[in-house]
Amino acid sequence: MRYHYFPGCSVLGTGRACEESTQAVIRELGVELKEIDDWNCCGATAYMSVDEHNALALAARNLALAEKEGATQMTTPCSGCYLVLNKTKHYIEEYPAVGNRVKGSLRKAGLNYQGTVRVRHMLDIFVHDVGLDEIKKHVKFPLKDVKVAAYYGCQTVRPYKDFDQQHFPTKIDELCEALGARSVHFPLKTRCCGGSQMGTLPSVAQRLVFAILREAKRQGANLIVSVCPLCHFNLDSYQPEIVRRFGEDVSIPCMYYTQLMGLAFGIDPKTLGLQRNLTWDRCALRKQFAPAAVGA
Amino acid sequence: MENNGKEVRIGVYICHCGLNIAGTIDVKAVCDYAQTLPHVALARTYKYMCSDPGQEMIIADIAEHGLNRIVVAACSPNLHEATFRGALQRAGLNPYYFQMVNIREHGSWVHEDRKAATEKAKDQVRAAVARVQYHKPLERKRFAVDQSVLVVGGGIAGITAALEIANSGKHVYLVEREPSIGGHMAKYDKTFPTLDCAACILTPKMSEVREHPNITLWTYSEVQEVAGHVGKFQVKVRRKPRYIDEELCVGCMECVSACVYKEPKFEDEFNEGLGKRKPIFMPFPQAVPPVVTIDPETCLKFKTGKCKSPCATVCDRKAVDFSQTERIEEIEVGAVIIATGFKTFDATRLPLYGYGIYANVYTSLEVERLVNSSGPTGGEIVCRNGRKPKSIGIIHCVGSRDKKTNRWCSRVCCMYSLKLAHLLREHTGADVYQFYIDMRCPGKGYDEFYERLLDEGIQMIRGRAAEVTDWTMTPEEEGKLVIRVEDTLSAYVRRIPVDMVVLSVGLEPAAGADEVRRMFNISCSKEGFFLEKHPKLAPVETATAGVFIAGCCQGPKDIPDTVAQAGAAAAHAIALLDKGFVEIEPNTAYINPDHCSGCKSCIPLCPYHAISFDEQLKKARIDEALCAGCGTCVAACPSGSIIQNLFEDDQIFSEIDEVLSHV
Amino acid sequence: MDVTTRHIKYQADCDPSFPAAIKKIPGCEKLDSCIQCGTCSGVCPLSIYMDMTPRRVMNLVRYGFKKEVMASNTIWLCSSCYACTVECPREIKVTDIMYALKQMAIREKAYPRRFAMVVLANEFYKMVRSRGRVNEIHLVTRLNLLTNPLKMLGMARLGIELIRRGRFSLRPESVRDPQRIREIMEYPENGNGKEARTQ
Amino acid sequence: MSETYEPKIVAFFCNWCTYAAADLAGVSRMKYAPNLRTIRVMCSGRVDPQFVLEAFARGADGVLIGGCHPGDCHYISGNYKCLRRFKLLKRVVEQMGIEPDRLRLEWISASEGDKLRQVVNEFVAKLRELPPLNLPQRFVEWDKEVAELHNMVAAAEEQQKSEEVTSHA
Repeated sequence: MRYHYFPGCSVLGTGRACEESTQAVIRELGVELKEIDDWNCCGATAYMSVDEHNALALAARNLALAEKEGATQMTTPCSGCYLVLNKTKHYIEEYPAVGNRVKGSLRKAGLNYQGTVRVRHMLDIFVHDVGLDEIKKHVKFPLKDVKVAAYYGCQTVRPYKDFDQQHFPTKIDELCEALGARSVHFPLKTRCCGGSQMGTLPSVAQRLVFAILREAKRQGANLIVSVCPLCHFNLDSYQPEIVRRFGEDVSIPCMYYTQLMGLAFGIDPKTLGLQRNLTWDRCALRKQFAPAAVGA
Repeated sequence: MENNGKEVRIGVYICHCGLNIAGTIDVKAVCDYAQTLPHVALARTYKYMCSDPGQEMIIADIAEHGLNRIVVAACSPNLHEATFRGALQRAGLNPYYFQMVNIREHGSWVHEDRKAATEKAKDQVRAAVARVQYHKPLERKRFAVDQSVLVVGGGIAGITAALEIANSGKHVYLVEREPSIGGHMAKYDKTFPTLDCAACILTPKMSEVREHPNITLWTYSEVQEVAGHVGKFQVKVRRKPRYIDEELCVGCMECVSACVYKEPKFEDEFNEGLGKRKPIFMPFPQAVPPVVTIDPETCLKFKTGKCKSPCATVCDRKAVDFSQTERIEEIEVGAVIIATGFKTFDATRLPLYGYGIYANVYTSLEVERLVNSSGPTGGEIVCRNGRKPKSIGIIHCVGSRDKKTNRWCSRVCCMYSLKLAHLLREHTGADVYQFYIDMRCPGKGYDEFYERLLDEGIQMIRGRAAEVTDWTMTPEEEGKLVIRVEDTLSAYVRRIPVDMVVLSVGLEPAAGADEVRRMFNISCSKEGFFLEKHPKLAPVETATAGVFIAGCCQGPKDIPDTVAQAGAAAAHAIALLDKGFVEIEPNTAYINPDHCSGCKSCIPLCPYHAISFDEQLKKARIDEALCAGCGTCVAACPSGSIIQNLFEDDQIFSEIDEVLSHV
Repeated sequence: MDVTTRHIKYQADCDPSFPAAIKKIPGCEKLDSCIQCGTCSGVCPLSIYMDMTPRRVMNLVRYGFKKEVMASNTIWLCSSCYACTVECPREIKVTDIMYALKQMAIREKAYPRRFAMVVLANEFYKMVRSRGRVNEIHLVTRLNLLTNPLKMLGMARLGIELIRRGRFSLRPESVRDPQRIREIMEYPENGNGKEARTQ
Repeated sequence: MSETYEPKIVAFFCNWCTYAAADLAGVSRMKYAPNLRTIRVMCSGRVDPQFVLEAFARGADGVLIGGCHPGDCHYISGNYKCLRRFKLLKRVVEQMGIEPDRLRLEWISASEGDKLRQVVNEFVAKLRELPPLNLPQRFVEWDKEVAELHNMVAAAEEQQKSEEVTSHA
């Protein structure tokens, strides 16, 4: 299995652990990722607010680059990038006028967009292409005591339902169960974490995160597993501030699903970038998977 | 052009229709032009051609001028073709020596340019003059009508229709899929807006069906095959084995008590799975016929063969018969009424409302059983968690008015939701909230009922509920289901905690509707409800003569409308039977055996199975009685050997050539 | 309390060119089929902070109340979670309409000054234009400098944590030849982009 | 192309849906271009490909077929059969050098008077963008060319024959 890989800007900075854990797990599963040469920012949500055409054209540049490299399937770990790239592809196909403009501006930069590359979410690749049975085979340390609140965020399943249900998606839950963990009923699975509003309207975004953390705990989870670097950042990084602000201890460890997979596969926490998570320090799994404990 | 050796003499009549036509079209110019066309013996204009003097003029001209073809340029043939054909007939001319030109609906009313509209009318008249020369004398065919009717479906629609017809002295076969008749209505507690008890008004009708000498009732049966045509349908009905001799069983229920399963164990279909039944059961106490049924899927005798069958032993009438097998009944009927009803929307398709995820989310049909005193809880409103609800939210439009599920309005949900609100409040005293998009209460006494509910303190929140979840924000929400909604009239987003959620599920075509549709050769609209012949003027007829529809199989409707429609369908069937014969338009197709190569390409094309293959002659043959006259086979015949009366190739080619021969 | 403010709307207050312009944008065509059921507001996690619910915005756009829509904070609170788009029973792409409104507001400079969301969008735009990639830290720093420099102090603790954990990349990422990105953005047929660039 | 070019359209409407829609357009007094010459058939399934070819051959600039929406056919499935033929026919006319835009199939139900109006007006506008098809005139020209060729061949043969005669003599 070989895919062209679009990392996205986040994984170069705050979301570094997302990339590290993804790469580690992918290697373990024998999947090959080929990074798209000279990729550019997908535009995220901010760009679309300024100029739709340019946002689409910029995102499409990545699709065209991938096609130039002969890609038929490209994948990205970031839900935001996945949505923007996918939406771009849909728009070019659904609105010929948009498509012509986008193709025109790409031609100007010497690129030719054909529409042959498929955009896939990394999670989709894990659960559908690799498959849960294969994943189970790699599990060395079943995560018996882990009760997971699977957090999908918005853009993983919205607006496109390419690989999971939209209201109560189940793929992360199934994946966690394959790792030996238990997934709890979690009604806020796909509720927005505030996204980039954390930077612009922190008071509002923190309230959204507060609700998510609180409900995860209330439903009996001891770990939130998320997909997207931005969701992870919002859920993981602001907990002390949120606890202070709302006067309720809603702190709960958060990690990427790829980190959880890595732990179950017996990959060293450091390789998975777990030390980069702010909530890792107080996570019960930390002791269990300390190098000494695992090595023994 | 010859006409039985006589010269063709065409009379052309251009109608002014007051100013409706003459206001835009230069009628005189068209008339003068018609006069110049070949074989036109006479052309006239008249103020109102369809009036008696107009028709009399044609009749007089036929006699006086020896006309043998008539062209009338006036309104749509859908309006007055029959009128003028009648005039020809009265004048002693074959009525099919006639062609009508539509210069009003397709001319003066849709064009503003007088010159262009006049030129168009000339083209049309020229084409008709050319076409009518190819017309042939035709006759309408007559068939005798069998004096019995098949009613498919034993809900309130089928019951009503069956009784109406039976009371008129005709024989009725009533076929019902379930073990008992009664349909959805038998499950309801009360009916809106009068709140009379559904069972009290329905069960007498059901008994009447059972006792009626003119009704043959076949429950637990399905129509398997239909052949024939209006007046003479041959129908095969499959009667599933219920392992009980219906003639012998008196419904004493001794066998049910004797069953090796001491407690009911299996999901009870009639109670929407809220109750349990045994493998041997009667769906509900007032079931008609009042006999039990054995379900082989759950009965030990069938599953393991090891049961001692106390049910059989205990029955002193020896009605239990494990050896029963499926039987096929073959009948002939003159007309068919389809009343196959509906099914409710599957609420699991909208996971945002939590049906199947949260125990205390119910569908409206489940709640009907819950409030019913003969229901699984004896009419006590207890949630699945064993608690009596103190607050209840009723969500409207679940699977209705939603492009992602069902686009249409299901029409009855607003009213039944109000009814359930009333009943639930009456039974529990709970706070009841209605979440609606638009309150649709058009009907006799309906809006008054809405007002009554307002007075009862039911809270009406205008907004489509966005989600039902168990996540909480406040202590009051703990342990409850929370409905998040925008109260659009107050413009606030609200969170309303309730103990019980009722989903007012919409109506959909019944399971198997498509099969029924194909079997009876009727059409359906794109949502799958059966299509009436005309939405206004022929609401119970279908495109297939002799097949009528009634009730929710045609579209969502409430009980009064269903009963009215069933009555109308019965009247149509009775009229058809009383007339004793059917006449059909002669636009059927036939095969010219001299040209037919026997390629069989026409045979699969016919949706009516009217074409068969004569193995001896190696030619196709069309059964005129089955042919509906669409002409699809004609267009497909590679050797051009199929001819459609009234739409012959020569006739259409002459039209094409003439509308284009304008210079 | 000033009771002389008139709350009636005269037909002259409506701007019919406003809905017409919005409906031309791909994804916004179905606006007219809105039945005002409020599903969008009900599912929106941010509607509770908006001065007008999304449903109301849809109606105000439809009937041309441009001033009112442009003055509301609704469009800037939308975080593009697409819940409204997915749930709308009329398949209206509400999120895309929000985007169209944002673009229009930015183009016409009809938004609250120093409104963080707009600044973020514009700074994002500039950064992509010059480098082709985004460095979050640079972006957030510029955002805070331009809107609320004092907030930087409150962020310091988180910043230090991120540096400690190696998540604070100061290296300005870039594509190999940013000129290529600009070429795409300066495609001649692209009208609205130019205006935005001159901000 | 002259400014007054009025495309000629032959329309085949099924009796139950599209013909009724045209009646409705009339009753509703909707105005549309007068270029249409409608021929009523019971079902769009009756539209023989030959009808369409004949219409073009006789000088139609466009042919419009109107039937019931899929699933709504009065005769259950005639419109599907029409659709199948239509797809084939599109390719055939294209092969013959007729722009495929000149042939159009529309599902117009009895309640869609306004759709009929729109379709007709759009179709007329579309055909105005194209030059007149005028196949009869082209046939005449082709015939002329063929006749000339024929004459040339005949003359050549004649000459050859006379040469042979003279040589024998």
